Amino acid sequence: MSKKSYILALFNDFEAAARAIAALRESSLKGFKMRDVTLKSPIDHPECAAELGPRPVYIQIFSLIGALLGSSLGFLAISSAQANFLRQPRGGFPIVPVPPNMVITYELFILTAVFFTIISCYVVFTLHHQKNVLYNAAISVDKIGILVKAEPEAIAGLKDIFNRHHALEISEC
Amino acid sequence: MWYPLLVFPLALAGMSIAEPLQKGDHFGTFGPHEPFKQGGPIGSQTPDGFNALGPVVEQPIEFPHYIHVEKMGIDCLYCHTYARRSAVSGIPRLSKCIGCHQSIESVKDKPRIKMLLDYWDKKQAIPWKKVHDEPDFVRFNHERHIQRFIFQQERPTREACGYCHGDVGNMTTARRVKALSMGWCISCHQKDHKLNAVSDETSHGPNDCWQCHK
Amino acid sequence: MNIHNEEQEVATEPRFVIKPKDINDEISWAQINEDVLRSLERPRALYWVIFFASLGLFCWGVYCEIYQYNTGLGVAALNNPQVWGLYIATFIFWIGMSHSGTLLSAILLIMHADWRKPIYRFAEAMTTFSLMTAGLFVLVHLGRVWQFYYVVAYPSERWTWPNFSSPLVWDATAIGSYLTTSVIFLYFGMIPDLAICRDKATGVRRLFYRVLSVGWKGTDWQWANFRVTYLTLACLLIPLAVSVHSIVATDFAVSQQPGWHTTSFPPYFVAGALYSGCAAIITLFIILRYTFRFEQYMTIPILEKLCKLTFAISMVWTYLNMIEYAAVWYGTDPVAKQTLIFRATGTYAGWWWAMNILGSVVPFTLTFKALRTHIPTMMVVSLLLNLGMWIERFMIVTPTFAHGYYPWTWNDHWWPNWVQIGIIAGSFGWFTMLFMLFCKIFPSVSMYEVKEMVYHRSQARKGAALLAASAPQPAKS
Amino acid sequence: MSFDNLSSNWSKLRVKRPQPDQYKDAPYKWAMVIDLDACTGCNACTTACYAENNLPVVGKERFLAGQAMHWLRIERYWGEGEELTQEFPEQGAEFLPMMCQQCESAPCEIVCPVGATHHTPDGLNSQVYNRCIGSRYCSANCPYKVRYFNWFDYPTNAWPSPLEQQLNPDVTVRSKGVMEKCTFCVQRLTEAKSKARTEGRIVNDGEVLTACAQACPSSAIHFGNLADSSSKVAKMWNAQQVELSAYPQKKDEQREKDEQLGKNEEVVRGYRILEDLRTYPSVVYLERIRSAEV
Amino acid sequence: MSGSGVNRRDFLQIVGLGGTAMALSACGNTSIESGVELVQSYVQPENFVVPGVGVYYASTCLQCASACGIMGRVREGRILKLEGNPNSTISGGKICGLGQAAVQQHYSPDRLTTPMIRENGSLKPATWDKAMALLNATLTSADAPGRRVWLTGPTSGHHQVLLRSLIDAGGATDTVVYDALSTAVEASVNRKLFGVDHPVTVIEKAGLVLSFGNDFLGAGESPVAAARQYARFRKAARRGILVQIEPKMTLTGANADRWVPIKPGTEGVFALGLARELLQRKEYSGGISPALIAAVEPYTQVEVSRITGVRGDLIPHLAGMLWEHAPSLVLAGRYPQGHAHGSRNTAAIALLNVVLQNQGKTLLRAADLPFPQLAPTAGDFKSLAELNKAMAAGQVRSLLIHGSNPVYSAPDFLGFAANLQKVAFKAAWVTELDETAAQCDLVLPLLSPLEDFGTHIPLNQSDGIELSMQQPLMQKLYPETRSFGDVLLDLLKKTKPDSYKAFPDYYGYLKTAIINAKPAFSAQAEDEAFWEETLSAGVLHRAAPLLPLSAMEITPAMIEQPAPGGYEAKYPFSLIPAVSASMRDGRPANLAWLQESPDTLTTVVWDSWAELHPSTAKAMDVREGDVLLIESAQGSIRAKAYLMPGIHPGSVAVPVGQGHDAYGRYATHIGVNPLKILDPIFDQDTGELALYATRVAITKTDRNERFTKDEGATNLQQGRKLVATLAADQVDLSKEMPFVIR
Repeated sequence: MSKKSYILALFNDFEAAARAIAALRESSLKGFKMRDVTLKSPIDHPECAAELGPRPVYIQIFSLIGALLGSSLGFLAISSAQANFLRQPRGGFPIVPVPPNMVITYELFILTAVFFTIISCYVVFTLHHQKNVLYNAAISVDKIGILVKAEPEAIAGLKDIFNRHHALEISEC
Repeated sequence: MWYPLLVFPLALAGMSIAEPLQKGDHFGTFGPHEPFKQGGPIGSQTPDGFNALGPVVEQPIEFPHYIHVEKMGIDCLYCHTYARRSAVSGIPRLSKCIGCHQSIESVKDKPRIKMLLDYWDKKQAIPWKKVHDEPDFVRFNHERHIQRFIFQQERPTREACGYCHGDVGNMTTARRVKALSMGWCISCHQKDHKLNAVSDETSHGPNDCWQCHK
Repeated sequence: MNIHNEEQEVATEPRFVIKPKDINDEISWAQINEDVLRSLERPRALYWVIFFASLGLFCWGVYCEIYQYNTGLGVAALNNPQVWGLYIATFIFWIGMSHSGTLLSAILLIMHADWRKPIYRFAEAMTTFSLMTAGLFVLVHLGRVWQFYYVVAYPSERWTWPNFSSPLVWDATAIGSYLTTSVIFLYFGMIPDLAICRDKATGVRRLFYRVLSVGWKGTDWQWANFRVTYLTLACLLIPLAVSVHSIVATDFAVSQQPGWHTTSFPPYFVAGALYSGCAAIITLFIILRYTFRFEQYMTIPILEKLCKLTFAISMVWTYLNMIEYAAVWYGTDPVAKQTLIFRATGTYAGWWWAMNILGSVVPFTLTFKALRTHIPTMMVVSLLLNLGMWIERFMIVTPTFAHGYYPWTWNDHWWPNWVQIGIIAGSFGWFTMLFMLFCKIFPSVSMYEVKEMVYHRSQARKGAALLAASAPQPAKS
Repeated sequence: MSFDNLSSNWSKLRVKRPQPDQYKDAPYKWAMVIDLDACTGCNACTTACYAENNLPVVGKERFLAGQAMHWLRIERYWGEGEELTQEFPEQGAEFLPMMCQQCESAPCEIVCPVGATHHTPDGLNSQVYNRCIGSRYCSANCPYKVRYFNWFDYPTNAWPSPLEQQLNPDVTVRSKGVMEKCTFCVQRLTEAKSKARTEGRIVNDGEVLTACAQACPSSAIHFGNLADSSSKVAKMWNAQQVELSAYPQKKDEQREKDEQLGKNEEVVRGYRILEDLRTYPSVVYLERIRSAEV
Repeated sequence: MSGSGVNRRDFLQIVGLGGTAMALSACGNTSIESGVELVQSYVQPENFVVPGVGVYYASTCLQCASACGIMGRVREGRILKLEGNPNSTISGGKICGLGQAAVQQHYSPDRLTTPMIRENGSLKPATWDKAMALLNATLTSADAPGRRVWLTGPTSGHHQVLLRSLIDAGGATDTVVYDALSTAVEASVNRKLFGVDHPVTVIEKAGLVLSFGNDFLGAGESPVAAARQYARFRKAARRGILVQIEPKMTLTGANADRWVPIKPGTEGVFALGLARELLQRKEYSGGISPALIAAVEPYTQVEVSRITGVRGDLIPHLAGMLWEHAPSLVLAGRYPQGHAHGSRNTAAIALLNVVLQNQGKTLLRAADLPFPQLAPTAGDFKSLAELNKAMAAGQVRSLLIHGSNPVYSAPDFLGFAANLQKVAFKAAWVTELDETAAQCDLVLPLLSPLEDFGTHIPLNQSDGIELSMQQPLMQKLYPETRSFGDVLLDLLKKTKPDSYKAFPDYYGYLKTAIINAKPAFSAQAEDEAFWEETLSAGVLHRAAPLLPLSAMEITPAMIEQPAPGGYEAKYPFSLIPAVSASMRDGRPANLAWLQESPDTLTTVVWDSWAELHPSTAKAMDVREGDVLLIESAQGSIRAKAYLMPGIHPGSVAVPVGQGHDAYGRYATHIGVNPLKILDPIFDQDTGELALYATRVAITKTDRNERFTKDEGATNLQQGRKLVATLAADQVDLSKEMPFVIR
């Protein structure tokens, strides 16, 4: 498979971007898949992103795992620390008081959940991170960008579509 | 303030680390009843995993334990006689050294013996320095340990004393070769020890803080 | 595809119903970036003056602490039975402050109350810093602070563990988790803004921001995950925040002392925390609005909403306060009753009444629109409310020690001395210092969220217009 | 492995203290009886405590600041109720020697974050100085306020030479920042216990006394082993019908009933202070007696 | 150094300071100092000496005159703690706070370590040789004019013997025994009424003790012995009843079943009123002369209650109880003695014992000592006053002071300090520099009581004949300090070489003396063995039954009471210098433990105070802590007001013992000394100083200071059951576990 090239078009508002995306979907242009179209926006805009197709998110599964781990193992660890004969003798015997352990477990359950969440999210970010591809600082200000990964021969066609939808600026590499 | 993290993973780690220690044989790599070889000559490390070899302590007289113990085969308790009667083992009183040495003509002119007799003439106690020093909030009772391990379990004296003091019999002036740290004490207190030589009944050392802390 | 359908859909989308004009939706996104980033530029002289003032205050606190550390806690006029003094009181105060950020950010986020958007960032910062300050007090009040790690549960050579049944250990765990989580929450919410800074900044700062904004490009993937993660964190943070202050409350409620041994303490503390937190936000809101000229974003309507919220919470607090008194007064424990009477009539009576008035009466000023919208008044009121909350903590700790179970050790004339006060002043210096640094390094207003807000507002306006246009005309008769 | 321990002894680990006859099989349970009728308030016990336990003399300023370190204090009250309305205290003063009550369920124990204070097998409420981090939570939660904190570094300034030579080597000298309290002279107990152990017996009654009990000229303080039913203290506890792990005491309920019925039965004098907090103290006080004839 | 001493003294060496270093470095993070600390090691200890195990040595407590036997716990050669000596019939294994604190006197940081000689105005360290030379110079020059006086505190035992023989040998002209708080009045009254100075009072045998201000539990002559008796008295099958009548509540009063405040000085009147009531019954009036009966006639209930301010109906009530609870015991204490009519006051009280026929039952006579020369000599004030006169007249050439501090304790009107300057040569033997020593030309450092040998005879021989041994509990701390006995012996060797050269040192002398005393205790053991036994036992004891006591003829003159009142209005209050168990006459004021142990009734520490009755305070608008100016005709003192319900409204009490200007770091500049402003009022019959007769005026200054006291914000139990009180008829003590109280 030959080397893909990228094209990034900037639009003024979400309406324009949306139209452009629609046009891309309907166009019979060969050499790129809808999956390779990425929307870059300064704010979150689910409606517009939905045009590109499903964007599944798995973060919460990890949160759940973290929560379960924290609550179960936390309690066990603490209790066994207390139960172990030399750790916390009270009147010569160790004691495992349940309510205090529940309290600490509760904290651990949230903490681990948080850690798992944030770590998983970081992992996702790195997975989706495209190195040294087209980016425009204007995106972080007020412009909406559409990035397409396509066969080099499709570029011309794409550029044409974007221009038709009043793209402010088009850059490629 | 990040330590809540530690609780859970480290607790697990702790269990796994601690458990072997617990089972670990603190009579050294040899069985309890084999001749006790721990400590070894000065400079060697402790084989019990605590790696806590004490500093070399300059004593007023460089007392040669190996002569008295290895060569002469004198029992520890012959000189350190207070150990069986008191919390502190103390140091043999000067008159004890003299008791033998004034009658041993052969070594009278050895420099160390000269120093010894010197102190005796001056009726002055020898300022021995402490080698096995515990923190000052710790109460260690020699008497109990001697009673249990030498008189009840009938272990050889050198072995019993050696648990904590290493094989002083192979040293000149004594040197600390065991950690003598709390974990180290506990690791032994946790184990079941026979009540006496014959019975199979066992009991472990006290686990009450106030037994050792004062 | 036709625009019309989409707009119909947009117009009926529930998030786009018309909101009171709490922000100017004409303002352009570029303008927002510009305004906010201006706050990161080279500070004015006044900034340095205040900064070094607070730094000096902090150093004085450090000096007092060193003196106390070397000589022993006795120099802080602590004694038996007054073993805690102001340290613990102020500790609770700072913990309380920390609850505001979470409240505004997490709870309002879940409730889609998007007026939070211009103000939650500095609130979260406040959370983090006041938690760090509270942490200091735990250390300051320890007799052998160099041994504090004994509280940490780690498998030590000594085979010892902390006492898990002690509320202090719960505290340690809870506050630790809370600090960690709130730092994460603050940072994570900032990532898109950090990307903006990265794009604007140059040189070292650019590198700094690049590292922090983990390759944020604003792609739809990122946004999707970001949205979910942020929501999850918020959901986790709320119960945590509540648990933290309830646990701080158990420090007292679990103990047996008269005036502490009450089941209503945890909710009471949480309410008090949110209360003082909101008050503190109002204060900082006003300060930032002026220093960084954020009038555009920190608008009067938002301040009003804030005030209403504060008033609501103040009433909750008042209610719980009354509950506590009632529980003691009509309860069966004569000793607790004695202590309550001592609070109201004894040596500290003045403070007790001050607390009740500041906490329960002063907030009524928030009910008058005229006052609510009058910024100087609000400044004063918010400060008064915080003072009241501090006195509340003082009144929880001190009188119980002064009139405990054992009459022989009653000690009516206890008063802190310069060491304690110095350290407390230092803590305020420390907090101010951190906060000022934050404002200069990170955008104290969330740009992307304000953009969203503006966008939604304008969309709503358009949608409303369309709806009006497409509404069927009444038939002529 | 600890987890096995947890699973195998779960029920044992969940016992609630104090149990009714917790010390039935235990060799020791140290306890005290203080006869307020015999106590003359002469301060011999307090001084003995200073001498035995290396208590620092804090001096005038610190005493004024409420930082005194007396583990054992003698309180003086001027009676209650109608006596207070009299012009003169006609029945004399009321003295109360107050020291750590060694509670069976001690408020201080559960709250110590590092477990520096815990319950020993012989029912003492221990304080391990070098584990203490000085959070002072125990003192805050002690209803009797008998825990004393080292507000200053006394080892360096409380014993100008050669006074330090008097210090008891069996007792740690507490440095700044640690909590301390009456230990029932645990150093003496430990010594006696070791001795007895070596001789294969338990400590005899009267073989070991706390410093205060030993000094008390009018024998108001009695100390001994409650677990040994033949000991003086055990007998006194029985005679006073005080049950270690009971609240309310049966006899008190009886006494209340009698009072309601207006009966003036003969009563026993034993009571424990602030018993209604269910701290189950190990110290029984015997009520003061005053002749009704004069 | 005699032979058998060696081992022990060798043992008593301080071996290594491991212990101390240990104690001090304790409880830091960890203090493992291998090779730093020394280990304890001995040269040649006795067999029973085991390092780390405390050894107990018997000795005698010298903190007060009661000569309690004590045991010292010694470890590593250091004395750690004092306990009572079970062999002693006085202490019976118990000990008081004052006794405990003896250790602190021994280790006091302000001990005098070398002889001091005054050179051009100030005391300079010197050698013993120079010091002894000086002494000999004065003692041997018998021909020169002027008295050469020994001024000592109450003494007994062999010190006294040596001192006497020194005087016989012309080493000095006479001795003066001074006691600031003497009970000489009581002694003289007893002599007159019963023929003995110190009849033995058996509290435990009495059914009811009626005490007129006798603080036997607190600052009495033998508090520990008394407290032990008191315990038995309370625990008797029929619980003894204690009634205390006094102007200011003492520790004993605080323990009374009934405490009765009375106008200072009128105790005698009340006693006579009671006597009158009793004499109504023929069982009592039997042996009493009609003259006496006539003499008590005027003291009717009304009259008595008018004079004393005590409710009249108390008298018949008390009389009835005395009848029911016979045998009773009536005690006269310091308060009745301390007035111009002190003797008669006391006699009137003693009369009650006669009326109640207590002698032979609760009032007895101790067996005679086999060795009268050792018998204790009680001090008094009169002899000091005379000495003072002589000094003022310049008749005293040299003054040798031991165990007495008149410059502190003598009232200002004597001008003792000034007169002291008129004495050519003044020497003092002290362990710690005090006010008197500071004015002397020669100050000699003594061994502390815990380093010295000695013998002591208790004043109160309630249970057989007892001689209490004092022996060193540890090696002496300072090489330059010496035993008083050794000094006396050296002086004697100079004056009477032939009869004393046999003894190497005081130790040797004592040993011989004790061994000679063997027959008196009918001991069979070998000399050495006997000596060692005596040392280890700590006491020599011989059972000897108490002898009956016969009352002499009592004349009305003995008990005649003065007309009440007649005070000038300028000084409305009577001053009560309160003697406390721990501070006594101020000698223990340098002991930190005692300074910090709260005065039990006020819980005040490290200070003096002025006790006022709340009603008085209310009238004067005085609150606690207001600084009062207390003025007598002789001078004034300032003290904080303490509102004390247990005091007669007409009087103000200030504790004795504080207010030192030169007595070590713990005693100086604390509080005030009420003795200084006493009026020159003396008991008419004995010439003793009247301690409680001084009248003062009180003015409130505008200063108010907080009290340094243990008591909290409240005095009350606030509804908690802290101290509960039962009526005696509600309990049956016999049902309680019966145990023997030693």
